[in-house]
Amino acid sequence: MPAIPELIQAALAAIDAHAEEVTELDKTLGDGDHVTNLQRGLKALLAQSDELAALDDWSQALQKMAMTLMSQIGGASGSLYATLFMTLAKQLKGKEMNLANFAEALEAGVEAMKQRGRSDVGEKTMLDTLVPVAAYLKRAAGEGKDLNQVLEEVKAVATEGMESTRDMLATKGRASYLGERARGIVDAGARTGQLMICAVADRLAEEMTR
Amino acid sequence: MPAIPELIQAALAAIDAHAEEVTELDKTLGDGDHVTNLQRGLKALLAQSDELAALDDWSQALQKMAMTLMSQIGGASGSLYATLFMTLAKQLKGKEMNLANFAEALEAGVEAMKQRGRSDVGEKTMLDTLVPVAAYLKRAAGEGKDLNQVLEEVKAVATEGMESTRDMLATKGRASYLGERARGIVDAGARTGQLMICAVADRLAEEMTR
Amino acid sequence: MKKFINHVDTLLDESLRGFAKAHADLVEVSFSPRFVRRKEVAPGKVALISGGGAGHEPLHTGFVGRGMLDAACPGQVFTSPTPDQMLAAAEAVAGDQGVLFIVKNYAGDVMNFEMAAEMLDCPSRTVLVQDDIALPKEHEIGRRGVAGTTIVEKIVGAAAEEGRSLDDLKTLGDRVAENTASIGVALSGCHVPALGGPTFELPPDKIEFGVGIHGEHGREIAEFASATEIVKRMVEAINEELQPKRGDKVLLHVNGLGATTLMELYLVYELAHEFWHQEGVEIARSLVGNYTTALDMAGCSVTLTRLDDEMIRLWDAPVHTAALRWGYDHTGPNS
Amino acid sequence: MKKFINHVDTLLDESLRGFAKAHADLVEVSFSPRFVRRKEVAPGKVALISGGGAGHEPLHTGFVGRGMLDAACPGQVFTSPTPDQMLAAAEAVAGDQGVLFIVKNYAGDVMNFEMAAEMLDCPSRTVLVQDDIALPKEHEIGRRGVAGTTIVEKIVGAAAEEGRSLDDLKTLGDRVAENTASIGVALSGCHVPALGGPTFELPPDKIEFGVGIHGEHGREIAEFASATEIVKRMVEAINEELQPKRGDKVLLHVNGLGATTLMELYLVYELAHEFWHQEGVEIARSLVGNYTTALDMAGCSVTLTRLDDEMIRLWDAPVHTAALRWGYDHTGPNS
Ligand SMILES: Nc1ncnc2c1ncn2[C@@H]1O[C@H](COP(=O)(O)OP(=O)(O)O)[C@@H](O)[C@H]1O
Ligand SMILES: Nc1ncnc2c1ncn2[C@@H]1O[C@H](COP(=O)(O)OP(=O)(O)O)[C@@H](O)[C@H]1O
Ligand SMILES: [Mg+2]
Ligand SMILES: [Mg+2]
Ligand SMILES: [Mg+2]
Ligand SMILES: [Mg+2]
Repeated sequence: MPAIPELIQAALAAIDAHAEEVTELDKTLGDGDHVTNLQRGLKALLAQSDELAALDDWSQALQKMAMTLMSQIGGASGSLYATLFMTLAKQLKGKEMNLANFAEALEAGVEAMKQRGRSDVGEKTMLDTLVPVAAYLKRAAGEGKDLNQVLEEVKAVATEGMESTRDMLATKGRASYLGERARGIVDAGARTGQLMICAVADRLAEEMTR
Repeated sequence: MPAIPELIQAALAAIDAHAEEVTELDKTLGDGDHVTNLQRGLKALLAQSDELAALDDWSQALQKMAMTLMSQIGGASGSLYATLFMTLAKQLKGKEMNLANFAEALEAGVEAMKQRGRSDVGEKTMLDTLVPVAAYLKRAAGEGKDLNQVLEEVKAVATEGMESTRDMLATKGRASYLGERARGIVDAGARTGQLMICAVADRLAEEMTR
Repeated sequence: MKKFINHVDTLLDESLRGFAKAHADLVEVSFSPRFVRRKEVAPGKVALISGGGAGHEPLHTGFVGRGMLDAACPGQVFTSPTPDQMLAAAEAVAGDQGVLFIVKNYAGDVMNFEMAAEMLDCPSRTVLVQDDIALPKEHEIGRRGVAGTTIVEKIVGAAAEEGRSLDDLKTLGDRVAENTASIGVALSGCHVPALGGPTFELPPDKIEFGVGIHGEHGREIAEFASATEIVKRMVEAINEELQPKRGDKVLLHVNGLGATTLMELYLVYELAHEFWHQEGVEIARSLVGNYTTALDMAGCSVTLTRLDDEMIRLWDAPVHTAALRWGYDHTGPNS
Repeated sequence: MKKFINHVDTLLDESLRGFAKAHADLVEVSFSPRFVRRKEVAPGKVALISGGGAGHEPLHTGFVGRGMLDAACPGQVFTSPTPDQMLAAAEAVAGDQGVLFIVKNYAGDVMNFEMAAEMLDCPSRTVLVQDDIALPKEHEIGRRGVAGTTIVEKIVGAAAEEGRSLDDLKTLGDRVAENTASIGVALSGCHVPALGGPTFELPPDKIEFGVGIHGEHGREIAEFASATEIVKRMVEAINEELQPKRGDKVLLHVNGLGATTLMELYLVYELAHEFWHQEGVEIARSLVGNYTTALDMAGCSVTLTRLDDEMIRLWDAPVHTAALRWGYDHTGPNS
């Protein structure tokens, strides 16, 4: 398995590569800071690469990452991702990192995000990417799917979730201020969620073929 | 002789017709308000047409005009024109209005302006129009020139004076802040002085041919 | 986009450093995590802590000081602050009486303050400001908090200074917030440092009616019109919302969004004043100026607060902060 | 050009009407001719009267009140006021002690105030403010008066409040003025209502260095650069002019020209502060904000005043005006 810093690097590279596109989305539907927020968070994680790489306990690493994200991102996405990572850390405590455990933890994580955001799928947010992904992983783990296949399929699930936000009205976050004006545009948080999931999946798949 | 309001009307029409051009000059060399300042003053005079027309004493009329200009124009040009008209009024008090008396009054008037502005010809101001005009009228009156000829020639003198400011460095007024950057552009006050003189001369000449 | 700036990443800290020095008599600034605290906190009082994305200055940092906030937590430009900032601020200024958070209603602010409140080991309550009537009252996530925040912070700040209890202050804050309504209009977008440009551009003949304070689009794009017509729309919207009655006392706050001149703000004030005066409503107090800005946006907002006698007394109570001052004796400018 | 405005010709009066209502506790406004006077004039003091074109708000109208100006005469936007305004203002607020005029050095202002002084039937003196070092000291008509005016008006205002004589105040005013130097930088032109647009336009990579406050061009067009580089040029120019020595006490005033955010102004303050701190000069007092604006120009100026103990004492003395406040007790916001 690749070290955590490599996964972060992959996520950041994906955000960087689509920075303009996503900023345009958040400028149209929100306040335009989403990319900078995530970049600041991911860069802060990278700055802790050594410490993170040194921890071989996933739970500890995730908890550390949660704290960093919490204090570095800010905005709606900061509290949501911090909540996600905190929950992942808690759920994986003392557990082995495998698909089943991760899927279970992720399910709990997105539930915590829903609580934090008082929101659910269908409201044109990052949850529209994350919730189906969590559900898919749970299913895949249950079916004992091949990890390579999972890494391929999860990208399609994330992309479909992200795409689903395009025609939604927004009811949470800044986009909700726009009413009908929000239709036709993908949610920035849904897009970055998808971008990071795809990047991490690719990186993991790449590692597995080595 | 045409009534005072008609002369004011003629002067205002000339300013209005060249408003954009002059504003551009004062925007480049100053702060862009010269046309508005003069328009405000001339309109205030027009608003007093009835009272001014009722006064057949030139001195009283000029004094009334001076007060109006003083309180309505503001800026450098306001105090200078108010000073000019106040002096004209004082000089013409009890005197008949004719070329000789007017020329003498005007000479005193531009002297008062020099004092007020601590300035003289050659400094790229309205004085470069007014001083040569005053000198020419004095000469013309001394030579007993035909009034029609004077009204024609005075325009050329005013225009030449105005034109002379083009290549000057400015040492007074806002244009002086610009140093070499002021060269190549005519002074706004010199231009409006010339415009008003020409308009009034034309109006007077027109009247004489009736 | 030209700004006095070295780098987007250092802008906030460099600016805070200047703020700390310019107001060293009033505040102390912590940088990691970031918060501005008043220099001397009166003992035994509830700590009043607010915060939000930077870019709205003087809100909130300019309101830290005697009679108003105990601390403010600035986030990056237009980005909510993070929970660790609120925790550190609370640690610095809060005592047994607990903390009252004053939060503008934005998802990010609400969630980050909520996380802080959950982690805090002293009692806390939160007053949510949602005065922006651009959104309907039933809006799913509630309305946004805008310029009315200043009014809430001033009045609650004065009450906290009197030693009132946390629950008392929460009740008072809610009362002020509920009686406050605002509406904003943008004549131009604002230039966000991190974006290197404006969040939206407006054609010469259009305005954003019901604009927010983060460079978000407004409720609708409307025709540019005379000040009288624009202000009429604004005050009528507020009037319909608050429905002040003949004889009611109100506070009228005209707030500049950044690039609008005081001349214009006072003109807007005059028009709004005239409207309510005609309605028989008494403009008992007023505030005109740039208090809740959206960087360099051209535009303004009008805020009305229905006042009761207690609120008037607290509004009049002494305040001495960087941006709002009256009533304190012997308080040199920065001595 | 979009502004909150009904008509250029009514802008000033509508705005003044709003100002009068918003600050009815402090000032009274006369409209024909136009002047703003403080509500209660302390008896037996020299009357301090200033004025100038509008468009620089809060200067001068925002500085009318206890401890500062007795009256201010606003002209049309960027146009000097007329002598009848100064005469009427003097009649309203001046007593036996006479009038001290504080005048920014512009041909129009100088001449109009001079005419007023000539017509006045009480003693008067004039302090000419010419702090703008963009022009060489030997400039034919002297340098322009810019943001340093606030410092002069505050310090002389406090002295007038103490009942000092006309000659005393003139001497003091000259001393403050001579020890004050300013330099301004524009990042954009300003939009003059009567012109319907900007007086100059700047390419994205250029700034006006040494700009005035009327939308005039600056001393030179310079390259846009980092805040550190721009501020360095500004403070070095001032430093060379005033040559404060190690241990000298100074007042540092960073003034916004209109559309520049407080965030940036505090950042500029930080950089300027750091410069003089390195030089061993003591920044004893400071003022950061929009005090002498050029309508909605983006830009700022830096002003330094070399202080002596008397000047510090007078700077710290109570002041209560619309725009500058400290040190007075029991002065509600607009009660
Ligand atoms: N209540 C919420 N629940 C879930 N996701 C949300 C919520 N509010 C906002 N988001 C997500 O956060 C994204 C915006 O994040 P960001 O721009 O970083 O923060 P902010 O909205 O505070 O500026 C949105 O695109 C959306 O996906
Ligand atoms: N000291 C002076 N002496 C003579 N004329 C002057 C002086 N200063 C300015 N002027 C004239 O006044 C004109 C500007 O007038 P105006 O724009 O109305 O006033 P302001 O310069 O105050 O904005 C200049 O173009 C110049 O002709
Ligand atoms: Mg955002
Ligand atoms: Mg001019
Ligand atoms: Mg944000
Ligand atoms: Mg002018």
